[in-house]
Amino acid sequence: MSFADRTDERLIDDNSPRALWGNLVRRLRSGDLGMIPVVVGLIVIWIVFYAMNSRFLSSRNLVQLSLDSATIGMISVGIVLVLLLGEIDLSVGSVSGLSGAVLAVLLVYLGWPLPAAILAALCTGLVIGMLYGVLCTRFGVPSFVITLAGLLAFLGLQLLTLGKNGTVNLPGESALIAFANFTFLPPWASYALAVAIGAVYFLARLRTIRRRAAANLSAPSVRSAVIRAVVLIAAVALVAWYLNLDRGIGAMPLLWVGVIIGMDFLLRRTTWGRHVYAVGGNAEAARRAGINVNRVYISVFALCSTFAALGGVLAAARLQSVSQTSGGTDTNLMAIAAAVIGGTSLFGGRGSVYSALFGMLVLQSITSGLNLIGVDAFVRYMVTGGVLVLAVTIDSLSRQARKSSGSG
Amino acid sequence: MSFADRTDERLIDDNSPRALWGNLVRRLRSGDLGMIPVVVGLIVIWIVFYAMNSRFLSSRNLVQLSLDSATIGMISVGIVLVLLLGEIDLSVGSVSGLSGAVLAVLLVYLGWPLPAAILAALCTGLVIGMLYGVLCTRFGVPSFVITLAGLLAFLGLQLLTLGKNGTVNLPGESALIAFANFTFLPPWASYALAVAIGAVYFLARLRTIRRRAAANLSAPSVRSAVIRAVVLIAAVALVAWYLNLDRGIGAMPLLWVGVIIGMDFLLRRTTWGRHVYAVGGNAEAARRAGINVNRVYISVFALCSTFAALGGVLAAARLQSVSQTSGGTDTNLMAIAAAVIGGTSLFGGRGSVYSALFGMLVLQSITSGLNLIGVDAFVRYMVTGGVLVLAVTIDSLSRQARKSSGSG
Amino acid sequence: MTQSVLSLRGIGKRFGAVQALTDIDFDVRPGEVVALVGDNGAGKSTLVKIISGVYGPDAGTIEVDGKQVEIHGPRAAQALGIATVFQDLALADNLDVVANLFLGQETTRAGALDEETMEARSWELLRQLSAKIPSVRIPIASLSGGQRQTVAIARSLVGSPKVVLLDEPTAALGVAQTAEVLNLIERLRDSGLGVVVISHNMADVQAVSDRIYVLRLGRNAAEFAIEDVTTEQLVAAITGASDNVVAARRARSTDAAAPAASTKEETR
Amino acid sequence: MTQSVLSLRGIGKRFGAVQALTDIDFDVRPGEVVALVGDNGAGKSTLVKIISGVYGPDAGTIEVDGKQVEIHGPRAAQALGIATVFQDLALADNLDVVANLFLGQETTRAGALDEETMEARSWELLRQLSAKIPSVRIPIASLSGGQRQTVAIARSLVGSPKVVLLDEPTAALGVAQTAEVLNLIERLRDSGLGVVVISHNMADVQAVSDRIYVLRLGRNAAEFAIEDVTTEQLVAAITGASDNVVAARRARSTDAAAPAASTKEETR
Amino acid sequence: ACGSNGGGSDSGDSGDGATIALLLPETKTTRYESFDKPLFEAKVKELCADCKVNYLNADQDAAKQQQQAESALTDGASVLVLDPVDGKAATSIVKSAQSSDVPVVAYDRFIEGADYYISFNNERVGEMQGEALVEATGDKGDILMLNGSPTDPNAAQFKKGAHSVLDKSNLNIVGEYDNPDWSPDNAQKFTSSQFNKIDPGSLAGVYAANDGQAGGVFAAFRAEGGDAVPPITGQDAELAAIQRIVAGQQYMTVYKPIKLEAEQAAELAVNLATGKDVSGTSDFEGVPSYILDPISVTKDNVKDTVVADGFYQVEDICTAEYADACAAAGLS
Ligand SMILES: Nc1ncnc2c1ncn2[C@@H]1O[C@H](COP(=O)(O)OP(=O)(O)OP(=O)(O)O)[C@@H](O)[C@H]1O
Ligand SMILES: Nc1ncnc2c1ncn2[C@@H]1O[C@H](COP(=O)(O)OP(=O)(O)OP(=O)(O)O)[C@@H](O)[C@H]1O
Ligand SMILES: [Mg+2]
Ligand SMILES: [Mg+2]
Repeated sequence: MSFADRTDERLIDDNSPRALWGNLVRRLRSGDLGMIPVVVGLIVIWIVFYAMNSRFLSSRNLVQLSLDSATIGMISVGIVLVLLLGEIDLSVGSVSGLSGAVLAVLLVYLGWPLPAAILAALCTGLVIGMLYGVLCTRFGVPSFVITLAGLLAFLGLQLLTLGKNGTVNLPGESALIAFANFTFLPPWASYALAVAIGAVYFLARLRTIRRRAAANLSAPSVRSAVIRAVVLIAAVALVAWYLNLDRGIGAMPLLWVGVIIGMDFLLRRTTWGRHVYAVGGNAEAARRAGINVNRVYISVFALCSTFAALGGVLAAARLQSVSQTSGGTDTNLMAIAAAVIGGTSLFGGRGSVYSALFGMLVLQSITSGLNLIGVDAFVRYMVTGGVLVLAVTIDSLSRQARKSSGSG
Repeated sequence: MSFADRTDERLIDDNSPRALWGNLVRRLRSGDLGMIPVVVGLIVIWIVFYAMNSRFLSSRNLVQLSLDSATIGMISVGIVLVLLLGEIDLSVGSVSGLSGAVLAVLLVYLGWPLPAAILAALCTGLVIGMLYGVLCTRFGVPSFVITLAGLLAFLGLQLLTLGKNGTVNLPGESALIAFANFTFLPPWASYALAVAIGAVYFLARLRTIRRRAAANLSAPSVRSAVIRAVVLIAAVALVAWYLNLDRGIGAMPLLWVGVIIGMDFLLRRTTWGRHVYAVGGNAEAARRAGINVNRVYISVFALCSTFAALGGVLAAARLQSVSQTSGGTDTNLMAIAAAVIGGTSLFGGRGSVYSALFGMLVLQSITSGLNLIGVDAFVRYMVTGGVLVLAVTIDSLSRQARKSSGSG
Repeated sequence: MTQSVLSLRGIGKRFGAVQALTDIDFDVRPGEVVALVGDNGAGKSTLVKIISGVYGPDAGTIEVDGKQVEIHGPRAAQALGIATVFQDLALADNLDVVANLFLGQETTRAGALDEETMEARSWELLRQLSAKIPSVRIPIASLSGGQRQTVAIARSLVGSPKVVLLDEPTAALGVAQTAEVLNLIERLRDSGLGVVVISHNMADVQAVSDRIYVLRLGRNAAEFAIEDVTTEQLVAAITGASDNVVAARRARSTDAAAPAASTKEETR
Repeated sequence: MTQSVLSLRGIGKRFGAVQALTDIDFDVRPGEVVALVGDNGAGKSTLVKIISGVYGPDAGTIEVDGKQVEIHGPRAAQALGIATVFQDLALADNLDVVANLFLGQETTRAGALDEETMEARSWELLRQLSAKIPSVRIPIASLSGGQRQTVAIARSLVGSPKVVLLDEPTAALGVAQTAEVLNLIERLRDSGLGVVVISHNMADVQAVSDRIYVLRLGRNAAEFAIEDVTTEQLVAAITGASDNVVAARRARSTDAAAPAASTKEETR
Repeated sequence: ACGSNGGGSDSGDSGDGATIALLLPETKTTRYESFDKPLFEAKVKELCADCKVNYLNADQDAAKQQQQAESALTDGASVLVLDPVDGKAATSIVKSAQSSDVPVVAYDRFIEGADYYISFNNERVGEMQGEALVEATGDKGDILMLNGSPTDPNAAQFKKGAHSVLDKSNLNIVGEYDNPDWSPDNAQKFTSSQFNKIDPGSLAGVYAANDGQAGGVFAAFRAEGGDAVPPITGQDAELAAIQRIVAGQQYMTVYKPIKLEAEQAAELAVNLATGKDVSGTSDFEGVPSYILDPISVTKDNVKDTVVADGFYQVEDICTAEYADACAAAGLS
């Protein structure tokens, strides 16, 4: 017990392999599980739909699921950021629709080259987000209201941009459409990716272990790092193998997951991310600690709208067209719901970008499963509602266990 | 200075008439103004639309405005309650649609008498709300998610209830339709109402003054109570007079405003209301104070859904029919937005039911003004968004002033 | 010896990887002031929260008036006659002083809140504690730390409890208010209530308590009757060593400033 | 006499209907510990918040190192070398101890947070203050009151300020931790910083400070050099009367328990 | 790489009949769930007992419809009968299906590149509404115009058709409104607000793009107290609208004999699924098509159209409320 962080005699030392299991059981009972309950909810949904239609878990459907999740999932990443601040953005749907419209009009009517059009679409989002941030911080207008106004205003702008003709079809041979619909990792690349992910994980962990040991802090064993890396590689490779039975890992879902991993790194491992959590947890404390709260706000809103714009571009690419309905209907609700279902709090300071991933998969799985079964609209609505409550109840019950055991 | 509450020498005594004015100026500058900024925003909107089309402020249009505001405004009253707890209800639209459908089916297809059908419709809301409350408190599912699930499930139920024929026309001579469309206070009754309101206000205030004096607490002067009562009577009578130029004060808006005044009384002057604010402000403190938090939750959700159901009944009466679209589109967003625009916080514990009144009037004035002017769809969206931001910025700027002066 | 009004046996509580309390025994008799002392993080507040139903214990039994009970929540604790002033105060920031004082025990008249009676009574309670609060109609959020603490203490006087638990009641109080709270504790004892006081101020503890429990790292470390303990012994029991930093400071300062010593006693 | 590192003149602040501060003058010189005492709600914390940029003053001027400044926010105050431990601590409950300690002053390595260095340094800082915190990787929300306060105090040691303002730093601390903080204050003074301490504990105040300001109801009530003030005088200045409740208690208890008196001094 | 692996082609596991996917656009109008779907399913069952119909509804969301189409292909559908949310955008669905060798029948709304097309012509619907209004008003006076949702691509086609008639007529459009989400509520509010400018009695007629809005318009008129309403148009032949027509509260609605359309589509789909020959098509913009004519329903021909087709029973229409009007209109 010579480590600086292991001196307190009340600390229960849980490094022995036997204790690890006991620890897991205790964590299960106390509900201190992070993403596990959502994942369990997801697995339950999958099993149920599989029982009703075995094609649900076919490679083809899972590939489809990954493609379907990526567009709104990308928007949801931005929503997680905003929720972490304890704010909300109701306008992501309109912003994604507007950016899609900008893309389509520049590309098709004005003949801009693709990269320039994409850049312009993303910039639309960026500018809108910065506007929100400024309004929110300078005038103190609640984000609910500004973004509600944005929802309307940018829907208007979308209609204006599209003009009288409405729907614009993107050129079929565009690289963007190929990216969103036809680009998949070749099998060898997918396995290489699995190994690369495992290796990066292992090296990062090894470095942490070394540095902790050097700082005289307790550190997990190298063996555990090896085991975890191997399990990680195996898991990714398994997923890759199964998806490769059909078309494989799509470029668009890959981009989505990559963005999530990247944002998770930014949030957990950089000063900016730390400040986002601090402002979300206690804005006044953050201000008193000398954090530039306004800058954090503006950066988060800008990122959120940019992700919304990116989602709009991807949605346009996937649908191969942009119309007045783009970004409409349930886009907002789905994007926000995914984040919340994944476990991000609406009150700020608690959550992770992975909630966008799992929350979106839950929502999309329900949709996809019901599509396969093919039921009347009213049944579909009712079942979606029911399954949603069930999936989240698993999560909530475990959280409640945590609370009553005093650790939350 | 012999009053128990006036012993601290730092207290600035502001009972002199001259100080009253200084006090108002100070309050204006510090932003400690309650509902005034929203009302100012509303007045600005009215002036602008009046400038663009003088018919906007005609008696006729104001009567119209009052009728149009009452249905969703009623739903918004429930939303304020839920927001006061720091929770949300996304399903009020569906619940209102469902209760409308129940009403219509019972009335038209099953031939129930009107009161029974209305009661059944309201009970639908009540039961749903209690279900939410129980799910929220027993399983700890976040209200955002349960009510999102409810939004879908009850939409499904609405479609199921309406069955294959869809739209149901309510019997044209039904008392309900008459209530919502043709029933207006006769002029003498409206002036009597003004006097009655003033008298009740004066008596209540007089009683407070007497009781405070008896308890050796400082009390406002009886003169000030007289002045306020007279001003109140004059204001209500003026409104009544102007509306009487057209059809007058409608029964439905009157019910709405009555409900708001009643709920305001319940919230500010009863134990239950006190507990709602306490739970919304600090649920843990409320629990430790021995408040039955679960009961507060269930009662609030039950009330909210019941108001949603009542709103649905009124909407059905006003539209004289119920269809699959009833309670759809923007009902949820409008109801929530009205509460937030009126100044109720999304984070619980701060706000008043009057925000439903003023917030709804702001929203409905924008819609009505744009209807009168008659603009393209895209302009309509953009202007609505813009006006919304403007109206709320007035409010926010004053709130900010309050904050920087340290009193918020 | 009278029967204990509150009696704990073998209480244990674990938070995640931290065993906060282990096998705690604790008794309070009517008309007795029991002090609970210990270092920061020793588990004092956790014990109070278990008694007042905020947390459930992982192990052990609780008896009230000799009957074993399960305390399922703060409401249950209140029903058993246990009133508590929490260290983190637990006030609703958005409500005003009157509303907080009477929260959960509002006075009503014909169904409506009787604000005048409550306000008049608030002034009385606050004056009893020498509180310097300019207005009882401002939200708690705008009070100073000591003012908030006074409100929390006044809260416990609103009902009619059998046992009063005070978790560091005087931490933020001024000298006059502290003296009033000590007077109050003595009054509560004299009216036959059991009182539990947690404090880091040895002078206060020794001034009002009859018995002292010492917790160290979540375990019963010692129990003293007030007559046969010195400050040194207490400090040694709390820190777990007699050559501690407090003793070192005292040695240094008595060297330097011996003359002023006797005037400082019991003023915090 | 050296130049003041911090100097306030005529500071006033009003909240709604309450005039919290009126015409306050205040000076701190380098290498000096200035105590600020006063009853609850006297305005001590408000003054500290004005100095640290949390509130803007309604009247008066602030000079730092002899230059008049406007402090527009906490960032500005920090840039001027003013570090503050607030009475309400101002910690982010959702972050762990390390994150809170280094908030706004994170150590990075190649753009990423250097968690290992921060964690090792955290243990060092906390050990210096005798903190009994089992793990620095749990959220602040799950710490005890005293543990939280220790973290807030340790925060002020990260960085290199000219003036340190401590608003009731020892209120929730155990005896050992209090002694460590008093030692810390002395070390800060010895390294030439200006230190402002607010406390309700007269023993602590008299043990470490060089000069004492007394506030009463938002006004400068008195200023003492430590050499020529007794506890009685201080208490009288704070409460505004020499026949106060504190004196009454003392009279009673010295009658009853005279023998134990000298052992209790300076242990809180 | 897309069509190369056989996710869709492992559909024909032994014995089972073919799967036909029916993709409809929305649930807010009754026709899809109440008529199209059951009529289609019944006809398929009749023609091919083992065939399975996979029914999907996109809730007015083009992206959702794309997902549903993909799901249907995953589920091994051998024909897609697709009523697109957005006909223009649906070309990508068509391409995707065709690359899996699944034929697409464009149902009710035209899709470029589809294999077959069965429909009533949307612009024609607008024209018929316009023509009826011109006729009912005697081609003079002021009218209001309430179009469908600005975010619904089909609404633009109705609007275009209606304008093509109304703009040439002598009618004067004094207020025009693109109603978000086709909401009857908004229709009522808009109409009421117009009464500030125009006396309700002086309006010659109202163009309402569908029956839902017609209901809102009627509610606005009735709220004015007068029972006299000018001619109001509609579309979809909702039961509520037929009742209003019978009672003289709405002038006309456009009835699309859905039975014909649905059964024709079912027959075509079964033929395609079972590999039988298809005949009797005409050409519409290069797509083999069955073009059906919508019918304008007014009080005079309720009996000969919706009732005669069995679309509604007389009992459905003639509830207690409408009994008298029914008798007057000769429905019994
Ligand atoms: N909710 C919680 N989750 C996790 N750990 C907790 C929780 N509450 C308390 N602890 C831990 O339990 C231990 C005891 O805390 P407790 O608050 O009882 O201390 P205390 O004796 O009251 O200290 P203080 O004198 O500082 O108030 C501490 O180490 C603390 O970190
Ligand atoms: N934000 C605020 N809004 C309104 N009044 C306030 C606010 N902050 C402080 N006050 C008032 O100003 C006065 C001084 O408060 P302050 O917190 O400075 O007292 P203090 O001397 O620190 O007291 P304590 O010893 O209890 O901490 C109090 O009466 C308090 O009610
Ligand atoms: Mg404690
Ligand atoms: Mg203070």
